[in-house]
Amino acid sequence: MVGLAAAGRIPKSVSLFRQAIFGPLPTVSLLILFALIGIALSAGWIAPHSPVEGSLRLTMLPPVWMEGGNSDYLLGTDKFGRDVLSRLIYGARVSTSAAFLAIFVTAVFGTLIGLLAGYLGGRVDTVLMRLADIGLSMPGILIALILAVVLGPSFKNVVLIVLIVLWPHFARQVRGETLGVKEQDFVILARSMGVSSWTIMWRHIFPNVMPSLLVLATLDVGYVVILEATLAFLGVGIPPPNPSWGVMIAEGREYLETAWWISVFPGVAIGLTVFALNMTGDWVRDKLDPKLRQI
Amino acid sequence: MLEVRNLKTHFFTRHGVVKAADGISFRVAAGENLGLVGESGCGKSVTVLSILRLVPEPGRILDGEILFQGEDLLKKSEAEMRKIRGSKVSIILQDPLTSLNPAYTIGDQVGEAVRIHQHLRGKSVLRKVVEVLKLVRVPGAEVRIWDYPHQMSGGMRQRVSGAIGLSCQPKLLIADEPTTSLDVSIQAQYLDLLKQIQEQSGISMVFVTHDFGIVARMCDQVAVMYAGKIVEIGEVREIFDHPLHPYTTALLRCLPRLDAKSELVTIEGEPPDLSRLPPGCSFSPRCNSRKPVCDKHYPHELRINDQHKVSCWLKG
Amino acid sequence: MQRYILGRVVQAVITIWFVSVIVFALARLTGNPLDVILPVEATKEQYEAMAAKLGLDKPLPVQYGIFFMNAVQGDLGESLRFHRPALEVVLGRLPATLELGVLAFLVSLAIAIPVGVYAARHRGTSLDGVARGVAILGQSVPHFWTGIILILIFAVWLRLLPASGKGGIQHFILPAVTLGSVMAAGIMRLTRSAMLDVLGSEYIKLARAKGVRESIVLWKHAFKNAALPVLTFSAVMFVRILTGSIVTETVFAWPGIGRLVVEAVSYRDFPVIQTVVMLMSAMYIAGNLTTDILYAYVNPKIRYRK
Amino acid sequence: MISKKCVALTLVLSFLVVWQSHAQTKPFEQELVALTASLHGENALPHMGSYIDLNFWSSTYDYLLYATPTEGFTPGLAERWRVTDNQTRYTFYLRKGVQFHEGWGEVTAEDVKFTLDLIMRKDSISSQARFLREIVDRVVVDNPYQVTVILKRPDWQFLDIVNNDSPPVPIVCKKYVEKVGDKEANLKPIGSGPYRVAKRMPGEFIRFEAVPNHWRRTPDFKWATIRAVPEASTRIAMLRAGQADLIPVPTDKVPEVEKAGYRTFSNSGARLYWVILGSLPLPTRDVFDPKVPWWADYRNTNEWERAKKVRKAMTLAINRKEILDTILLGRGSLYGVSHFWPGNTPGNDPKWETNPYDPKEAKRLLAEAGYPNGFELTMILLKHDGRPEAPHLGEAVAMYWEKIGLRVKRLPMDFATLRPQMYARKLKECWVFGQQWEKEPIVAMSIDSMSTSQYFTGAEHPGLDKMITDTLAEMDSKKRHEMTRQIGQFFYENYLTIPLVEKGSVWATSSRVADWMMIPGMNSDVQLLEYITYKR
Repeated sequence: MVGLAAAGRIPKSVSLFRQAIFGPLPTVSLLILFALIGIALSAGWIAPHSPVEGSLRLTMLPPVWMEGGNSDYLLGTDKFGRDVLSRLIYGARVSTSAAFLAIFVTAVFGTLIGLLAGYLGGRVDTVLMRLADIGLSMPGILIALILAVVLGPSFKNVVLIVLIVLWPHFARQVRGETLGVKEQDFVILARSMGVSSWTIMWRHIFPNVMPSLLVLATLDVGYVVILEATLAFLGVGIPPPNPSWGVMIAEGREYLETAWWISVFPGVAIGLTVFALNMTGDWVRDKLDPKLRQI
Repeated sequence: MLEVRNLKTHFFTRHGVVKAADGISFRVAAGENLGLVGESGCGKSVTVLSILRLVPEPGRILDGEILFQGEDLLKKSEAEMRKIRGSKVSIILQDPLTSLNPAYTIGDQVGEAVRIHQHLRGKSVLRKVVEVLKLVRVPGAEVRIWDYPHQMSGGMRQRVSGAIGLSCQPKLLIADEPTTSLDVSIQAQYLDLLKQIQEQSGISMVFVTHDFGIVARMCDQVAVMYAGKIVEIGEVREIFDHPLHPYTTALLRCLPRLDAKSELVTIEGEPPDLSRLPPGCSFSPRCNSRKPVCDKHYPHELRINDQHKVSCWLKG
Repeated sequence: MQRYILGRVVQAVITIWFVSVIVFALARLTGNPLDVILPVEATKEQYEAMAAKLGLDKPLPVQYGIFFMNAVQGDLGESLRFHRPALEVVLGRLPATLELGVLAFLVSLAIAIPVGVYAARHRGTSLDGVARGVAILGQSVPHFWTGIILILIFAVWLRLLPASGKGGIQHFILPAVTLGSVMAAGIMRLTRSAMLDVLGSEYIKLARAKGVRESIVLWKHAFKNAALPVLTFSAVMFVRILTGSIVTETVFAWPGIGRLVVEAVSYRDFPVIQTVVMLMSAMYIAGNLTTDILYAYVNPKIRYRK
Repeated sequence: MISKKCVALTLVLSFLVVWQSHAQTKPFEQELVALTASLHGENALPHMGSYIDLNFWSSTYDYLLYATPTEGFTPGLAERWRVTDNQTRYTFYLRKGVQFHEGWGEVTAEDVKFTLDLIMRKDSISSQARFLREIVDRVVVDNPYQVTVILKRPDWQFLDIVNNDSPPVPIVCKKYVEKVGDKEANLKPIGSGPYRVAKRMPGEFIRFEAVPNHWRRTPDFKWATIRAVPEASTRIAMLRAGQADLIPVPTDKVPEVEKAGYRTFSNSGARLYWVILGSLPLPTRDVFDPKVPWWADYRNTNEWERAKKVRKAMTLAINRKEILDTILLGRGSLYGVSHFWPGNTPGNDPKWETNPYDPKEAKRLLAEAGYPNGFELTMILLKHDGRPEAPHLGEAVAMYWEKIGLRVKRLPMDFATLRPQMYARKLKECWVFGQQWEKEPIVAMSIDSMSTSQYFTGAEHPGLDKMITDTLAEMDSKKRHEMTRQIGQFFYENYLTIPLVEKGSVWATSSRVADWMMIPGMNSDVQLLEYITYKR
C-alpha cells in the first residue's frame, strides 16, 4: 500500500460516485436491496395487473415507449399477454423468497454439519468432510439438473436442490472456524466444567463462527438467485405460471428478436439484485472479517 | 552529508490528519551516526521513510527540505530518486522475517540492487553478492546464496538484509530498529558488526531505535522524538550526562543501569494520539513537573550549546 | 512430498468411487430409458425384451456391481443412444469443450490479472472502483443471459459474429467471452485482494528502497507471491468453467460434453450421464491436486517441506 | 516464470484453435445443410429404431412403396404389386438393377424378406413388430425380383405398413448386415437411396453424399448434412449467417424469419393438437376415480351425463380461433374431432364443426354439473420432441379454464416421465398432446384409443373398443370409412377429447434452395432431402 509518487501531492477529494458505491457503506446497493424487499412485500398493492392472468389478445405488446406500446402495460406483455412489469414485481417476491429461504436452510444444515465435524472431530469429522468433498467435487449445475428431473419442478424442490448443491461450502467453512475456536480457553474451561457438547457448540462456538457464516451467506444468496435462474433456463426451475425472473428469461429467450423486453428486463433485475447482494456481501465481509477476502 | 530541515509528513486518514513528522530538523555529518530515539508511534520510522520518499498511503510529505550531499531529495524526480535508493541511501528494515521476499533466493535479493545500480550481470553479480554476504559474516556465503529466506535463522536473515543495505556501498545507511526482532546475544553481535562495517567504510548512519542502550553503543548524535517532533537533540555523551527534557530523562531512567540503585522504571501514561494533540507541549499530559504554560503553547527550541538543543518550558 | 501426493491420490480415488455410486443411483431415479428408446406403441414384450437386452431388468445392486466391475476395467458401459462406449462418446466431445474452456480460461486470465494488479496498485482510485464494479457486475448476471444478449447484439443485430456452432476462430469469440466473463470477474477480484495483502508487506517496501522499478516491484516481487491464491482459485475455476459449459454449450449449440450431458439427461442415457459426472468430478479433484503441486512450485516453503 | 508459461500456452493453443477451425470450415461445393432440433436415437435399422430415428435416413434407403397425399401408393423398389382378392397374399415385383451403396450389390427379393424378418424378429423394437408378427404367416422369395408375403388372415393394412410413410420400412442390405452385424450396420447404414452416408458424428451431424444418377431421383446437392441444433433462435441465426439452408422453425418465430426475407415451407397435417383429459379408465379398473369431475361410470347414466357436461364446458371454454391467431400466428387450421383432420382423412365428417367459444355456456354447464365455483385440476405442460407448441397451448388452455372458474395448476413434465403413468392410466392431470396425422385414423385409434392398447390418448369405453375392432376387421374401404366416421361421431358427441388446432411443421430455406416437395403428414422432420432442389 505504499504510495510511491506520494511526495508533495495533496490528497485529492474522494469522488462522490465512488463514495456512494464503493465507499465505506454501499449506499446504492443497500438502497436497491431495500427497494427490492419493499417491492417483494408490497407486490400485491403496487403491481398494476395479476402476474398470471393475461389475455392472448394482448400478446407481446412492446413497452409503452415503443410504438404500439400500451400505457396500461408499461414494460409490455409476454406471449400470453401477461403484464411484464407485474410479473417482474411478483418475480421479485418469488425469486428472492426462494433464494433467501434456500440459503437459510442451506446455512442451517451446513452449519450443523460443520459444527459436528469440527467439534467432535475424529471419525465423525472424517466421514462428514469426505461427504462434503464428494459434494464439492460433483458438478453443481449438472447434479441440480438431474435432481430437478428426479424431483420434478416445484418451489420446495428448488430449495432442496440448492441445499444439496451448496451445503458443503458452509460445512467446510464452519468446520474450519470451529477447529480454531474449540481450542480456545473458554471452550476448554466450559468443557472442564462438564458443559454438554450441544450447549458448548450452541452457546460458545456458534456465536464465534457466526460472522463468517453471515459473510458466506450474503455472498451466496446472489449465487443462488443465479442458480435458480439457470435451473429455470434448463427448464427445471420454479414451475409456471409463477413469475420467477429465471422463468421469465427462459420464456422470453425464444423471442429475443421479436420481443426482447420479455427476457431483457428480468435479466437486468437479476443483475441489479445480485450486484447489490455481492456489494453488500463484500461490505459485510470487510466489516466482519477481512481475513475471509478469498471466499 | 544529510540535512533534514523542517520536515512535515502528515497522514490524511478518515479520522483526521495524523502529524507523524511535524517540523523535523537534524543533520548527519559524513561518517557520523545519528540515533533517532522515541517510543513506538512517535514518527521515527515515518521520518526515515520520508528521507527515501517511501511514505505509505495516505501519508504525504507536505513541507521541508531533505538535503543529501547538498541536493534536495524532495525536488528530485521519481526516476532520480530510484537511482539514489539502494545505491547512495539504503535501508535496513525492522523485521528480517517479513522484509525478505519468500519467493526468491538470498542471492537474487541481495544481487538485485547490484544489478540495478552497478549494472553488473551474471557471475560478477554473484561474486559481488558473496563478497557482501562475507562482509556481514554469513558463513558459507557461496552456498547460502541459493537458499530461500525461510531456510535461514532470524539472525542470518537480518545479516542478509544488512547485506542488501550495504550491497552498493551506500553513503547513508538507515537502520530502522534492525535488532528489535532479534534476541539479545545476536543483537549484540549484529550491532558490533554494523559498527565495524560503518567505521571501516566510513558511511553515515541514521539509527532508529527506542533503546538508549543501543544509542550509547552505536551513535555520535542522538535525537529524541516525541509525538512527531524532536524534543531534544545533541551529542550522545552530552545528552546522557545532562538530559534536559523530562521525556529524555524518563527514557534514560528506563535503562537498566549496572551502577544505579534505582529499580527499572517506565514512563506512566500513554503516548498521545497524533491526530488530536494538545495545544501546548504534547508531553505535558505525562509530565510530572509541568507548568501552566506547557498546556498553552508549544515550547520553541532552546539552544544550550552547539551540541545540545531542547524544546521545553522548564528550561530557560 | 511423494508420500503426500500418493495419499491425496488415494483419497481422490475413494471420492470418485462414491461419486460413481451416487450418480448411478441418481441417474436411475430420473426414469426409465426404455420410455425414450422404444416407440410409444411398444408392447410389454418389447419392453421386457429390451430391458433384458440392456440389463435393466436386474436388481439395482446387481446392475451397479456389473457397472463397477466393468468400470474398473475402464469400460463405463455403452451409450443407450449412440450404441457406442460411453467413454468414447464423451471423449469424442471433450476436445470441443476443452478448447473452449481453455480459451475462455486464458482470455479471462489475460484480462483479469493485469486489471486486478492495476486495481490493487491504484487502490481507492475511481479506476479501481470501476474495475471492481464491473467485476462484481460480471458475477451478477447469469451467464446464459450474457450469452443470449451477446447473440442478440453481435449475431442478430450487428451480424458480426456467428451465433453458434463450432467452426472458424470467430465461432469461439462469443462463447469464450460468455464463459470467461464470470471467471474473469472472480479472478480479478481475487488478484486484487491478494495483491493488496502482498503490497502491504515489508519486502515490497525493501524492494522499493533498493530502487527497484515499480513495474518490477509489482510483477517480480509482488505478483509472484500474490499468484498463490490466484492459482488455487484458477484451477478450481477452470473446472467450474467445464461445469458452466453445460449452459453455455446449450445456448451456443456447442458440440461439447455440456450439451451432450443435457441431452443425455433428457434421453435417460445413464452410461453417458455417469461418465460425464465422474469425468467432471475427476477433473475437479485433479484440478485441486494440481493446485497443491503448483503451490509447491510457487511457494518454496512448501516445496522444501519433507 | 508463470507468465512466460502462460504466454507459451496461449500461443500454442490459439495456433491449435486456428488450425483446427481451418480444418473444419473448408466448405464443400453445393453442400446442403439442414438443421434439426435433435437427431434422437439415430438408429438406422428398422428393427432397432423408432420411426423418429428412421426418418433421418429416409434418403439413404429406398422403400417398396411410396405414400401419396391421397389414398394409394406410387411404385418404389416394387415396380408393381398384386394383392389376392381375399387380401392374404401380397406379391411385389422388384425393380431390376437397383444397387446398394458402396458395392454391396443389387437389391433383391432376399433383401426384402430379410428386412421383414428383421422387423418381426423377437428383439425388434419396431412399432410394427407386433402387428406383423400377428398377421404375417411367411415371406416367400419367388425369384430374385419377386417376393410374396403370405398372411395368416385377410388384412387391408399391410400396404400401409411397407411404405415410406412413418413408421417407414426401409429395405436394408442382407449381405451387409449379416457381414458386419446389427451394431455396425446401425451405425453406418448401407441402403440403395439417393444419398449414401459419408460421415457422421453421433448426436451432432450426419453427412450424406449424393449417389450419381439414381433411379428414383438424383439429388441436386452433391452433399447434404443434417446437423442437430437444439436452440431455435440459434438455428435461425445460423440460417441468417449462411450456415444453414433448411431449418425447422417454431411457429412463433416464423414472422421473424419471413421478415428477414427467407422463404418458408409449411406442411399441413403434421400435427393435430388436442387436450387429453386425464386418463379416462374403465370403471372396472382400480385406478378409476369417481371424484374426477370429467369422468364417470358409463353404466350410470346421470353420472355419465354430468361428466359429459363438464367435458363440454371445458371444451367450450377455449377460444380456438384466438389460440390459432396468437400462439400459432394463424398458421394451422381448426378441426372438430381428434384424429380426424379435415384435409383428407377417410371417415372425416364435414358436419363436425369446430367447437364454439362460449364461456357463459361453459359456466352454466359447470354449475349444472354441480361445480358452480369450478374445481381444481392440473395442466401438464408437456415437453415432447417435435411438439414445441404443446407447452404453450397447455398454458393458453389453462388460462381459458381459469376464466370459467377452474383452478389450474401447471406442471412441466417431459414425455419420458409422462409415458409410464399414461400407460397405467394413472394420470388425473390433463395435457396437450400433438399427434402426427395418420392416413387412416382407425390405425392410430387401434393403437392409442382402446382399453387394450398400452399407449393411450383417448377414453376407455367398451363401445369404443368394439367399434374399433370391428372397423379394423372390415376389408371394404367404403364401409370401413363409414364405420370410422361413426367412431369419430362418438368422440364428437361425448367430448371425449378436446380438439384444439392442427398445425403444420414450418421450414425456412436459404436462397440456395429452390423447392422442396411436401407430402402432407410427412416432412415432420428432415426427410426427403433428395427432393430439395438447388437454385442456380
